[in-house]
Amino acid sequence: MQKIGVFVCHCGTNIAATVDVKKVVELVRYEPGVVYADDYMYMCSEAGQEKIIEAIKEYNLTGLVICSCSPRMHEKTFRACAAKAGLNPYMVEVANIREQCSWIHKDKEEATKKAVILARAAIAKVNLNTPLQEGESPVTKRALVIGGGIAGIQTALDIADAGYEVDIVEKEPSIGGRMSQFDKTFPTLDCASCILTPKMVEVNQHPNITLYTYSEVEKVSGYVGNFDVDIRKKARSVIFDKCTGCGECMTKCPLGKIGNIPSEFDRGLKNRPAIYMPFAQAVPAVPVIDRENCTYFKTGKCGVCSKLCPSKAIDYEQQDEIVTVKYGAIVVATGFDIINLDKFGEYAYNESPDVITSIELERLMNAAGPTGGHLERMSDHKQPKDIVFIQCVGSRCDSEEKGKPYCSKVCCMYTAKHAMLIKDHWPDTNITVFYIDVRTPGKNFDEFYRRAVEQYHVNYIKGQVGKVKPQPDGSLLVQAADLLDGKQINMKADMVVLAAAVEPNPGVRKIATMLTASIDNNNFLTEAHAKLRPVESPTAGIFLSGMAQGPKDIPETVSQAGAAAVKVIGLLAKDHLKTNPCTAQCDTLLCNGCSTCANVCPYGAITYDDVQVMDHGLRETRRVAQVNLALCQGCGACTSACPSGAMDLQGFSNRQITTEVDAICR
Amino acid sequence: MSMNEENKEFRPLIVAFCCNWCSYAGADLAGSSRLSYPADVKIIRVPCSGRVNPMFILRAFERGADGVIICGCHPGDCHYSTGNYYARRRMALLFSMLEYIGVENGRTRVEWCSAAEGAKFSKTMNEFCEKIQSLGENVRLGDLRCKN
Amino acid sequence: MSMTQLEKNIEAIKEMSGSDPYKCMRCGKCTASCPAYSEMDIKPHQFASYIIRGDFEELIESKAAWKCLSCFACIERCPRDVQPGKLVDATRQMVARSRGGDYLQPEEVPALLAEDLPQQLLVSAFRRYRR
Amino acid sequence: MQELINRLKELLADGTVVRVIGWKKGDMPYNPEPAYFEKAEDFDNFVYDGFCGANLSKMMIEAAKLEGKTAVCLKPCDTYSFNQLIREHRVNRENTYIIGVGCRGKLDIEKARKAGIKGIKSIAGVDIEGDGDVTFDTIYGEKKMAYADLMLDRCHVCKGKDHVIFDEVIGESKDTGDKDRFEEVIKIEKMTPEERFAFFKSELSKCIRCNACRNVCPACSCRKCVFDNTKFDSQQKANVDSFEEKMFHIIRAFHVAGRCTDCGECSRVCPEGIPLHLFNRKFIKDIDTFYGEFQAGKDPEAQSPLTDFTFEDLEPKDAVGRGDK
Amino acid sequence: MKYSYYPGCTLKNKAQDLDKYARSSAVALGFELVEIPEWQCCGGVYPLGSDEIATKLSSVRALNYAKEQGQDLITLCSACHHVLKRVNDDMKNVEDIRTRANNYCEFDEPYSGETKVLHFLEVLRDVIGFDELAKKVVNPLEGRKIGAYYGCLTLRPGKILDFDDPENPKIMEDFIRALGAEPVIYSMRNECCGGYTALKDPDFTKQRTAQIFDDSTGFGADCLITACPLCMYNLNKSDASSKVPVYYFTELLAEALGVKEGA
Repeated sequence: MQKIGVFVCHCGTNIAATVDVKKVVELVRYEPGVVYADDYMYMCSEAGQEKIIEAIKEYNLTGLVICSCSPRMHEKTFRACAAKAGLNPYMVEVANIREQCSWIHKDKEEATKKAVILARAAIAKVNLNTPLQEGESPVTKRALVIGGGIAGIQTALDIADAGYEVDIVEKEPSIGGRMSQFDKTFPTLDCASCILTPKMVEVNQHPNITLYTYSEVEKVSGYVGNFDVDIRKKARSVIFDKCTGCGECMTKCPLGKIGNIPSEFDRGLKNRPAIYMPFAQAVPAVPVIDRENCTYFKTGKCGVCSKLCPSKAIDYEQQDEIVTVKYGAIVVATGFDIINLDKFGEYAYNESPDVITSIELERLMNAAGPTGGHLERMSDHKQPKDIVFIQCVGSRCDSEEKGKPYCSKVCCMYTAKHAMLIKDHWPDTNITVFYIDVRTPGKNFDEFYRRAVEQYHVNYIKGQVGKVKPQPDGSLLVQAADLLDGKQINMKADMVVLAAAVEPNPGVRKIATMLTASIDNNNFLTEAHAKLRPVESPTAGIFLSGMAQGPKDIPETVSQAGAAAVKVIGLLAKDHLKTNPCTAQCDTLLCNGCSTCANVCPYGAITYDDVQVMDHGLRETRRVAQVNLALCQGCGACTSACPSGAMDLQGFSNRQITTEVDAICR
Repeated sequence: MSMNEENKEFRPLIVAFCCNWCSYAGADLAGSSRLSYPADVKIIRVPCSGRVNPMFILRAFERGADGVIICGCHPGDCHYSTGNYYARRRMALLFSMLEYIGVENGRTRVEWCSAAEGAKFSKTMNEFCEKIQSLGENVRLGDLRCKN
Repeated sequence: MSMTQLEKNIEAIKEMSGSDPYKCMRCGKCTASCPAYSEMDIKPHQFASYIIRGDFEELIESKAAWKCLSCFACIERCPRDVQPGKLVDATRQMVARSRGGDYLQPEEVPALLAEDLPQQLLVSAFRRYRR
Repeated sequence: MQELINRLKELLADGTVVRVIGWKKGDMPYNPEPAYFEKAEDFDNFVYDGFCGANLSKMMIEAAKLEGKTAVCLKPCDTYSFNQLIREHRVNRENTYIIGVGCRGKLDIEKARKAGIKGIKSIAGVDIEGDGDVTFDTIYGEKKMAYADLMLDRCHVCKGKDHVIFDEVIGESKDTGDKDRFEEVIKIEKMTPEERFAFFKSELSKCIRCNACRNVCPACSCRKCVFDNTKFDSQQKANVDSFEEKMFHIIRAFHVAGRCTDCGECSRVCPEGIPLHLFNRKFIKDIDTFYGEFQAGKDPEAQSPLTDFTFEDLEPKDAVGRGDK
Repeated sequence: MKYSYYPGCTLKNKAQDLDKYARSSAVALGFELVEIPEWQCCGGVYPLGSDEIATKLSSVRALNYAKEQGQDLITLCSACHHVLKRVNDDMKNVEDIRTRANNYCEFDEPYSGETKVLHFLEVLRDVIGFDELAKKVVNPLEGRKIGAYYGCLTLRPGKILDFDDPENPKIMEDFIRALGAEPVIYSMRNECCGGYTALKDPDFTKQRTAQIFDDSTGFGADCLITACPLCMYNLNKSDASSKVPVYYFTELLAEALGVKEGA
């Protein structure tokens, strides 16, 4: 049986004017468990708290009920007060007789009656309270960033600059990501590699950053502060420490000339050798051998690169290696790609080499690209005179079969950028943009778009393109609508550029599963709170950076990367994490192992294990729910989903809430 | 207290489950804005509307409550991301079932109320009390086995 | 949710056509795709907005419904699954059901017949033009 | 039936399974009961006919824990229950050998009694293979009834002739559905609240809390029922008793909502004849209407509607008063 | 292999070529077309309102007949193919239509889309296989440059007909290759010929067909093939300067298989 002290606060006249405080004290004094009841002018004041502490000591109180203002106001105060007197802070309940009673009722008798009922409910609850301990878990002071694009790079740099160690895992042979493929960036038109390459070098040289390129996350276990991650370092077939990056192997690889290996980096507009770096400024500047295409790996013959390498860095025998590293926090920055365009046969992307995607256009305009920055048609290498841009290809579609339901956000701006860059270089080009809506929210964005129209005379037409028809003379006939002028347009073009929808990197689903980070219908990672916790995953210790969370441009990505870094730093700065003691708890004897609770847990805090249980003298191995207390945030979704009542929530247990109901309805 | 009041006019007993993050705070705001509603409403604080087990609601009715209202964060605003979505389904099914067995519509209600909506909280409670007042005492839900 | 009379009418069209005009985002891909564009007085993308506005009279009186080839290009390409061709079909139905205003009268037929005309043409023209 | 027996014996003989769960003859021709069969001679008592309505899937929870594989005879509709148990990790599939047995509808002896057939000595025409009328040899002479007229109500809303999970199928099945599954529910929905209340009052007041419904229900498979643990007690058991007494069927129906496959066993076993399936079916109908069609147990991978949501779900206030519009 | 065969009204009349060459080719390829007894016209057009039942019943009866025979149902005419597949999809997936249609028809057992509907070309591709077909060719059509003209009804709506990629089909091109000729790919091949508007707006269909001929011959086609009697009619009526001969695909098939004469 608890020994409960009830303390009724006057709050000056805030409570006492409407609630007969003395009467409340009298009426609750004989409630079960109550051994002491008193009132005071200001319970939260120094003197009021002193009164509580004294009573705890004098009456050996095991529980407190404070009838006062909202617990949202002073619950912390009274818990600290209890702790001061050696009482577990979770043995305190607050009956809200100010905000929810004295302030809203006028009739004193009525308000007093209600105050008593609220006090009774709190007393009944405290009778069932148990002391709860805040748990502690240590924090490994190292972060993992998955993905080495601009989002991952920026996050890693910010964390590393704050003095913490960071590892970047990148599945490609070089970091740099999508941004390294771009030519210029909007809205300032600075050269993408001029601003990205220095950051890539900085990452490589930073004492706090370790790079795992050509590597993938294989397995993740643990929880916030204590993740164990297996990283697969794929065999490069080049010894990292010996390679000087001279590039001799790449120039001499026979497949570079005669092979037909499309360069991933150049989007298949150019071929690459079997031993390659994706691009000249790759970081690290160490090539890899593409074993699927390499003649040596296919036939056992060749070996040119090994023979020619001045530093004997080629190692055909190299094996994949798995390293296990501990981390306190993980940032997902897996980025995006554009969708496959097979479903948009009407735009003839697969039929005509002169219908290209925007990323291909980036490569075609890039001085380091397959054409050396000279814009030309892939069919006849002639410079296009009439170029048509089609917006929203696969964005804003209703059905999954067609495309994506969301707006890809970046296309309107980069199309304006492309149009202006082309007009800058080749002013006699005619450019037409078919759009549904031009969306330019962002600093200096609409001005940028208007410049394309007003200064560069880019022809913007509201209306979608129905079909692109390759013509016998090698041109493309674009059949489109002009909705504002009410016309169907049939115009000839030399080149058509498709603004294909972006989508999260397809690998993210697997990674999210490993991390138990939730993901939405479009494979974007979900944030813990759309407004208030936009860079955190609902799973504690997992943070989000860049396109993996949703469509965004480079400035937004960089600011989100910084925000994610701050959250990581805030976590790593702590030696220990206090865990919320109001967590779910599973009664293993009652658990059916049905997984219903795990299905509704937003934090992935519930796992299922086979454990030995003793049930009425019978030893049995059962599949039962286990709550990871470091992850559980105490929402109680599992408790309402549990059919057997095995899952319960400390601090808000089924019995506690039931007893409150009973006390109120008594 | 109850002895000498038995002949007085019917005053309903209403239990309100409020989630800690939005609606309980909304109720506090109603209080600090002095937006009154009848004392018939008694609030039970829960972490999330998703914590409200249908057992609690049935229990309240069985114990003599005349109305039960569940308040949570607006869909999309749940502090725990998704709790209110599960609550929404659970309550829709429960309410429909109660209607099915012949309980008067309106004894149960779900309202999404944010921490900023003190006025809405107060208005909701006033409406709900009025509704329950008009329905009168809860007889049917006291005993779903209907033996008495 | 209660509905206005207009919404109820639109609901009926939705039912009849299996197509939801509210989904239209006015991209014009249907109009861009339409081979009979030049023949139509109300353009394919306008069918959704006419219906949403409740301009049924104008739709019924338009020639457009009879000029649509039912080639399904708009249905195939519509990114919002509005499938304007189905709204066109619904319009033809409205005409036929509301006033028997068939576009083709049987007595016209003999004059239109060519010797090698396939049955398929006659049958489908009858279906399209008449109730 | 002989084919089934032969095959079961064969499975036992070749060691594929070490026991079989099927039905054995009861004391009357119309009440066979679930039983274990471990040896060839046990099969002398084996029966599988129109009266073998019992859903054996729940027995597999315990049986699959035993050493060696167990073969279980499941009718098409029973396989839904089994699938649902798999979804909830309640049975060990590896340790189960599912014989999908043919079914042309199961019979309800009460239907015969209501038709005035009494003093039954023996019954013919209930074999699983036949397709004629059922003939009763009674002390008052021979009586005949059409097979369909004798069928359990649940078979008139049959889920179909296909087994959704099995290792092998023996015998033909028939889709015996000829009624709308929700006909009864809709009928009740159309009553006034007063009529509905009166209806349930008259039905539920018959309950003697024998727990037969709970015991037979494959979804009610908790190790310990919430009514038997103290998780929701406030003070003492006495209080809970009254709560339990009063709310039992609603709470039970809610606990199995989204998991109930509508196998109809609850109503079949109720000694008081309470149409308990009307609660479950109401939930199923609501789930179908509110959240899209869902059949528990059809796909063990499918998310249950109560552990799922969409952003646009119906608001609770729109879930009621639907009949008023 | 036996198939239920739904010829449709036009093949019995103006498009007898389409039919007879298909029959003789089928024999040469070792499968049999069993014509459904007492079939009725499919209507040529899928019903305009999704709530119409009566106009779907002739298709439902044909589909159910094939089901009773345990055979797949073959069509040749693009309109029949279109209508039968769409009605079949309704019977499979639209409960309301299924129930109402079954109520009308009173079959022994309700029909719910069990029959598989195949276009003759699909049989060549998916059952025989174009590589096998190529082996059976005795008169390869070497040196011919053939444009496939698909039109609308064989391809769209792509999801329901599930015939080929509606925007970039290749079944007829593969067919042409199998016969030893060279396919000509041009973008008007899946654009409408004007269809039934030929009845009241013949000038319009002439515009359309002229574009089709211009485009296909621009890419070098010396003839076109089609599976649709209506396309055939419209193309034949064309007075385009670029006009080239148009054949039913079955005619070229029979020719390549060496069975054209006996047909």
